[in-house]
Amino acid sequence: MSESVQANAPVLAVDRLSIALPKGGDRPLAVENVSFEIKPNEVVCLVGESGSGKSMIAHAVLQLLPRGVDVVSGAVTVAGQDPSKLDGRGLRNLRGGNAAMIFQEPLSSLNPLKRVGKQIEEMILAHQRPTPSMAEVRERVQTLLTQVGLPNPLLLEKSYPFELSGGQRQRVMIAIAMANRPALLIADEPTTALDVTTQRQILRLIDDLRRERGMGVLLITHDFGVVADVADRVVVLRHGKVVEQGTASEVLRNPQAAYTRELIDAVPKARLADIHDTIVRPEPLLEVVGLQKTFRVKRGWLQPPREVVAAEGISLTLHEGETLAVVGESGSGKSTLGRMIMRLTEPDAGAIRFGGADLRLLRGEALRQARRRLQIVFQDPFASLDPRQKVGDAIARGPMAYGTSRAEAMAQARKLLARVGLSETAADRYPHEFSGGQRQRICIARALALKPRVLIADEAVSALDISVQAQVLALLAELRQEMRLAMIFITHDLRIAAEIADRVIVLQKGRIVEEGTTAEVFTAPRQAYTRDLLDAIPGRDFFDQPGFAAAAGARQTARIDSGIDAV
Amino acid sequence: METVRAFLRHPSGMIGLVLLLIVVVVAIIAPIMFPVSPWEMVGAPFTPPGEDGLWLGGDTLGRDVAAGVAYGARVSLLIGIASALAAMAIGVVVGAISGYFGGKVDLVLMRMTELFQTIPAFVLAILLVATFNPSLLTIILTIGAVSWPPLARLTRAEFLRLRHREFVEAAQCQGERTWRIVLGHILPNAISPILVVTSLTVATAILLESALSFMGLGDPNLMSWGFMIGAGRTVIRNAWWMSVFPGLAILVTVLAINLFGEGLSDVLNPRVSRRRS
Amino acid sequence: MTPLGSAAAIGLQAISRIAQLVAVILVIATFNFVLVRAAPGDPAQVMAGQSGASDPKLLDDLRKEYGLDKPYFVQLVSHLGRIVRLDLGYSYRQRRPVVDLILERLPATLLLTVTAFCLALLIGTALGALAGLAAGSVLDTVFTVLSLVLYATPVFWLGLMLVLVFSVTLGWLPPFGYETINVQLSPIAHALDIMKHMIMPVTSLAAIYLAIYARLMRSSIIEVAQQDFIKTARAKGLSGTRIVVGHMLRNALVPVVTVAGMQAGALVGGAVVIETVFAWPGLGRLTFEALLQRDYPVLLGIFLILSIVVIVLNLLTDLVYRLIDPRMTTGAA
Amino acid sequence: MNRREFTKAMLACGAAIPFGITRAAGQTRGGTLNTIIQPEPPVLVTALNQQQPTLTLGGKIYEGLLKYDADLKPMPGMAQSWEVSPDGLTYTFKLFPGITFHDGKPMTSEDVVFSCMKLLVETHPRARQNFSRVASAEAPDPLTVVFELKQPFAPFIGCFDCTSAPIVPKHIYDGTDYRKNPENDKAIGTGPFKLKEWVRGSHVHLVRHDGYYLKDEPYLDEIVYRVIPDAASRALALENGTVQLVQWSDVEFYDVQRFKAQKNLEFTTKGYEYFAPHQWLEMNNRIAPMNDKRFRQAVMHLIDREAFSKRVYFGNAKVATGPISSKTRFYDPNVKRYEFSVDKAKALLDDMGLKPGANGKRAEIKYIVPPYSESYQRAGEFFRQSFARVGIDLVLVGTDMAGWAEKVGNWDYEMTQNLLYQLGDPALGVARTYISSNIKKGILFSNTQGYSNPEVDKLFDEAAITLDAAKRQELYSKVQQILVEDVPVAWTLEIEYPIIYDKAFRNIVTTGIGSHETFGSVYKS
Repeated sequence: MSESVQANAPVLAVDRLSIALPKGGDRPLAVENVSFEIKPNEVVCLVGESGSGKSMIAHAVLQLLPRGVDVVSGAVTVAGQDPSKLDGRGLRNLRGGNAAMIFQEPLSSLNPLKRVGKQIEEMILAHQRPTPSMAEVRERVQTLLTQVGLPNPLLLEKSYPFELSGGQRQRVMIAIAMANRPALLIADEPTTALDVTTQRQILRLIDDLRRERGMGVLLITHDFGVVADVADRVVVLRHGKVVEQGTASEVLRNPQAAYTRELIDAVPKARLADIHDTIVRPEPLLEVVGLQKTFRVKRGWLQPPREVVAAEGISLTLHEGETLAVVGESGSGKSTLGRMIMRLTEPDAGAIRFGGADLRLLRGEALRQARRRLQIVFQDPFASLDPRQKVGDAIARGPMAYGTSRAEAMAQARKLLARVGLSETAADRYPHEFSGGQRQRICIARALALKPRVLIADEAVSALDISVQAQVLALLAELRQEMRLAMIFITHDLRIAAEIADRVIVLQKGRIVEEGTTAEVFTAPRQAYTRDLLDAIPGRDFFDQPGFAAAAGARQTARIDSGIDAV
Repeated sequence: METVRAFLRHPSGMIGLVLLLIVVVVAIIAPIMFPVSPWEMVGAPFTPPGEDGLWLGGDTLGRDVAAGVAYGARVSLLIGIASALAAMAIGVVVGAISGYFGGKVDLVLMRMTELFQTIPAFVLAILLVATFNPSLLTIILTIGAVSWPPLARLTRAEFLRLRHREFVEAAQCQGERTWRIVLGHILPNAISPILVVTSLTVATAILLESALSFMGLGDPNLMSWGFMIGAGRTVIRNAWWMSVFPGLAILVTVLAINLFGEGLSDVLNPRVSRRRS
Repeated sequence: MTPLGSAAAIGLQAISRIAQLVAVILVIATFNFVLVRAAPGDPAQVMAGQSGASDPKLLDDLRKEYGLDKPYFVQLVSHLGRIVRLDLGYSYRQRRPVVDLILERLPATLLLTVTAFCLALLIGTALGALAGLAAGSVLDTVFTVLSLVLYATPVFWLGLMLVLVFSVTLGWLPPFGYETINVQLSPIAHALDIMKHMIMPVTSLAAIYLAIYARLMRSSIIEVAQQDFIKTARAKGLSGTRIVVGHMLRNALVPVVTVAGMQAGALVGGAVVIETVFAWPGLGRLTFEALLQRDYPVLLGIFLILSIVVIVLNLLTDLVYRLIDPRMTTGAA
Repeated sequence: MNRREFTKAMLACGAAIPFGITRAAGQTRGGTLNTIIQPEPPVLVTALNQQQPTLTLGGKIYEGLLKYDADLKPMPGMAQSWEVSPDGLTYTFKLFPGITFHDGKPMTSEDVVFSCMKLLVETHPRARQNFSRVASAEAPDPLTVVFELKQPFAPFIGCFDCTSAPIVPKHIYDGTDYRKNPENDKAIGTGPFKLKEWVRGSHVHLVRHDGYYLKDEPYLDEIVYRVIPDAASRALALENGTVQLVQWSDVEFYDVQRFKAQKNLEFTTKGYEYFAPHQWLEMNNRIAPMNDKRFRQAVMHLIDREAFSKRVYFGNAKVATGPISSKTRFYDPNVKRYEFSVDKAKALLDDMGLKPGANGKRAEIKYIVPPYSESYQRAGEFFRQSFARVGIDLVLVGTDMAGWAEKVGNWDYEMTQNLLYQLGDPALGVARTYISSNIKKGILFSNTQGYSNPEVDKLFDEAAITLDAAKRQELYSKVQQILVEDVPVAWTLEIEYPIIYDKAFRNIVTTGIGSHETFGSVYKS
């Protein structure tokens, strides 16, 4: 147990570690010659974009690599032991004993059919020798649940994972990890699936536990914000290689590697300075009045349906060339709002005035015509394109549906593809041949094909890696400028909102809690809830320091070029 | 092309394909292999296999079992495929409607589907065939009528899955018309699992047909495998070959189709192949 | 949610499901009635045909006796009325109340089907689990091939082959029947005697479902093995057996149970053929005999009963399913 | 032979020692006979249902006044003697004393009168035909029954066996709804055996009726009838001794040879003389081409009936020459013979103008396959091949018993196969198929093919009321010649059902109704 480890010996030492991918992978080595150390009571962040091999390392530490992926050279030492040299029993003692691990998806990481209490007990029983009495075990479970800040532990240990919120589940995972006072905690993207506020709490919790137990923490993340908040030291990975490592402040303040710099820059920042002037016309382009929507989830016979309020009296206006950000946590009804405006979801009440008509009253052909100038870009670029349809067709289909000749539509499609930074030849290829970022560009091109006046971007960049995200954001900014597009930008990421929006609407449980210009909302939030959200922005304290925002404008062009190169 | 190449690399799938081809070929060249009708009494009753030219033996009336097996392939395949298609026709229409429109329509149609699934399929089949008297048509329709529910459910599930996929909604927002969306986007993306299940339905249809004619509810003018086993059952102690060989024929055919179908589903979409089985 | 709460929920659902059940039964009753009445063949005529010669008087008596002269609608109403009173009518062919006929055959069928069902489920899942855990091994391949073959074997043919081998050739097992008639046996000996008669019918009936469940369990196990929470379990340092027993099996069982429920109908169907092959004195054979006699009341009764049996089996598996998977008891997931 | 002699003859019969029964000493009491009942009968009361299985089983429970030997001469049943008045109008029966029903109540002439004149005419179509000829029936004393006929009917003496006129207890049935009488389940008769238990779908268990009126009889303690629907299983049961007796179609014809060879088994085709099952290919005379005599004659030519007997019935049948079975009295072999000849058939068809079409087909005819047993299916297949030789497509139509009964009964068919019992006398079993007066829509086993010939009608009617045997022979010979020329139906075979039993059992077949008999005298050596 952790007592056995001498004061300052590293709890984890990774030495020239290389991990091979199975034949036919996109590269021979997932991880190449990586070395770093974690001292007790130290948080080390492994940062990198998807495919950088960061979680491979984490899995390698506990010998949890998937079949076919193997360590080819180098060594790992956990609390003085080399896991690869341990026999089954030894390895089992190490796992969950000296080194515990938590994962990205708390729901799928917990056994759905076991009460959480049992799942914690199991962890204790598997390791404590001599085996403690059930009474002791139960008491221990209670303390753990309290320590991870879960309310009403007695009831909670009896409940099943699906009955808990995402945050609670992750807390349970942590409780399990903490059960045997590990010397090392490995957290693989522990907050990526969570809302900002929850994310903040979970990070705090991990940090507190670290402090009071002096354990070492290996935190895998893609978010420099997180790094800025919790990391003592940082290891930046790209394509399985360490591009840079050092203390958090060094790396963040003057990154040595260009890649590191790019990543840091890519973190969206409020450009409160230069809000471009909007010519506010008397009559708005789009006007939403008192939208109402309640979802009723049927729960079998005789049981009252569960009601979820997705929109309650939501009103908003949008003027030409203006960008309105709709922010809120999951379940706040922000996406529903976008879908209702598109008439993909039927509102219970309210009006959607656009192009001189109330969309809500339109049906069939009339709706089809009215909706033409109103387009949407969805979150998941993989689900947004018909896998069986050529990219060109996908874009041309819209205009053709409104009578444009095929030839003309295709020509237009090629132009658009070029415009969004893809080659015209892309038109003749199928979606699966493109990366996520490229697909999202295609989706944008498709939306623009109908020359919309309002574009709704529903979490349009959330699924993308941070650098790609930045490129797409920049693209949208430009298009808005040159097409005088009005945009409704739906996002959970306030930093993005801050970067792109003129005005911001904050949603909570289907209600507008705060509305105002980006500047107002970000600098002088009126509502407590808004304040919490802002505080929760990872790395805010760091990134919003003067001197960072300034450079923002200059960076953009550069980024777009690199964006196009990347394609 | 891609999928074809993938399939060629699928071992069990290929075994299935080869076996299936053999059966098909036999079915096609049956009249060349055996010019005389399988009903013709060419030898002495109960001729054991190999004797006077009947290498699979003769039956109670001295008819050539080998010829029967060969011609039986035609009947089994015909009925199997036809009724599977019938089932698909019903299933896809029902499933598509209730999957795309949902709501009350969905409720009603699915209740109906459940009803059809509740009544033991084979017992229902017996009832239907006996009710409308066994003939090629009634048998095909009957088997179709008891086999469609799974297809309806699958189609419905696929439609529900695709109905709110972003690319479908995108198409909607782009002003494409409903029928175009259904035929152009949803169906093409739903069709492969449907085809897979249909191909597997062929197998179950063949089994169902054989069971029916075994129970004496086959078309008396068709030399089908089930009928042969049924005729051989009572004389199993005098002439084991009468029931053994047609049975093997069924086994091989069904096995072939299953292997083929699963190979297909593995290649086309692993998702469904996991759901089924 | 507290255990009490979930129990209540289960209770509530049970009630609602029973309500559905009644509705379904009435629909099926109507459905069966219409279908069977659509059949060609005048029951009175059959009766007469049976008794070796016939004349109009006899036919009329029969039609009156069984209300066949009244319009279908009237017959249907009285039919449904009787169903509600759990009176399934009177068989003029067998000259006995249908309920009696069915009830005296039902046990044999249940004995056959339930035994086959349980065996198939137990052995099937067990083999499937083994195969799944040893995926890719020789054992696995053998199981897979075996299940594929069984899956493609016609039930009745399998039965015949068993008879051919174990009765005709080896003479080990009785080729037909339910028990050795007219021998005085001690209760134990009698039970053994029945078991001996059951071996072949049960085997042939269970085989295909055994195959199905085995394959399902196999793929299910393989799927569960890839789940995150199994990774968690390993990260917890649990031993292999503990992971399998404590985390994999239960999760893997969920899909198997659902399918098992859906298979109930097919199983009952299979019983019809098997009972004919093995002269098993159950409902299956009664169905076929009644059908050839166009014994309407019996047919209607049997189809109703079989449907009820199936629905009940579905209901049971459904409840089992809910017990296994807490997510089902609250409309979650 | 003049009246007096005739009467003597009749009386002689009454006195005659029952034929065939070995009365030699040494019959041992006790023992169980296991046999087969297939299909399972709906009831055991032969008065209510006359299917073969019901008769086989009920024969042990219900008795008639008479029995008939292999030549169908009457012998004592419950009547120890009988007398027919010279004018053939008065029939007087003397019953054995001390006959009791299974419920202990005595059986008297009252029960006989009730059974024949009240119950049977309600429930037993054949009996209704016979007893409708009775003007009055009296029971002057408990042991005497007297029937007065409206007009002479020679075959009347042949109407009293346990299948044609089973005696049921008046005290149970009088004034009740016979068919629904709850006592039907108990099956109370006077026979040597009574019902112990009936496990439906499994077996029927009969045990000795201790109060039986004949000394020492029955010898057996019990008889167990097992329900075995599967033919192969039945054969196996006989082979391995699980059952010691099979009758009718219990074992399929292809198995018979095998059992003939088996040493411990006795094989006979005796015991069916009363029924003489007569089988034919029935053609609906109303529709073309079957309405043309030449077509029907062609059919007689194109079926190779020898081969038919060999392949389908494995030799357990004899080629039929005409409407009357060679086993029935008044059979006349001197009729036109139709040998197997495809050419003759073709010639006849060409002659009637039914020439092959472009595809070589002359006609397409629907043939309804009777669903009773597998051999009917085989037969259909055999016929189809036969017709194919002359370019006629026989399309087999499968159906269930209901469908078959309805279609044939309502004349809604083209061709099918049929089999009728001859019931010991042409007047009882043959005439019904050919006389115009019996063309009754909706009724099975009547003149369903719709053949009508006034001369035939006249001859049959006259023969029925004629008492003198020689005279009757003349009339029937004439009828046979006419019918064989007209071919109303294409007679195929006289089926010879086997009775196979364990040699240990004796007296299994003692009369012309064979396995339907009471079995009182059966014993195990």
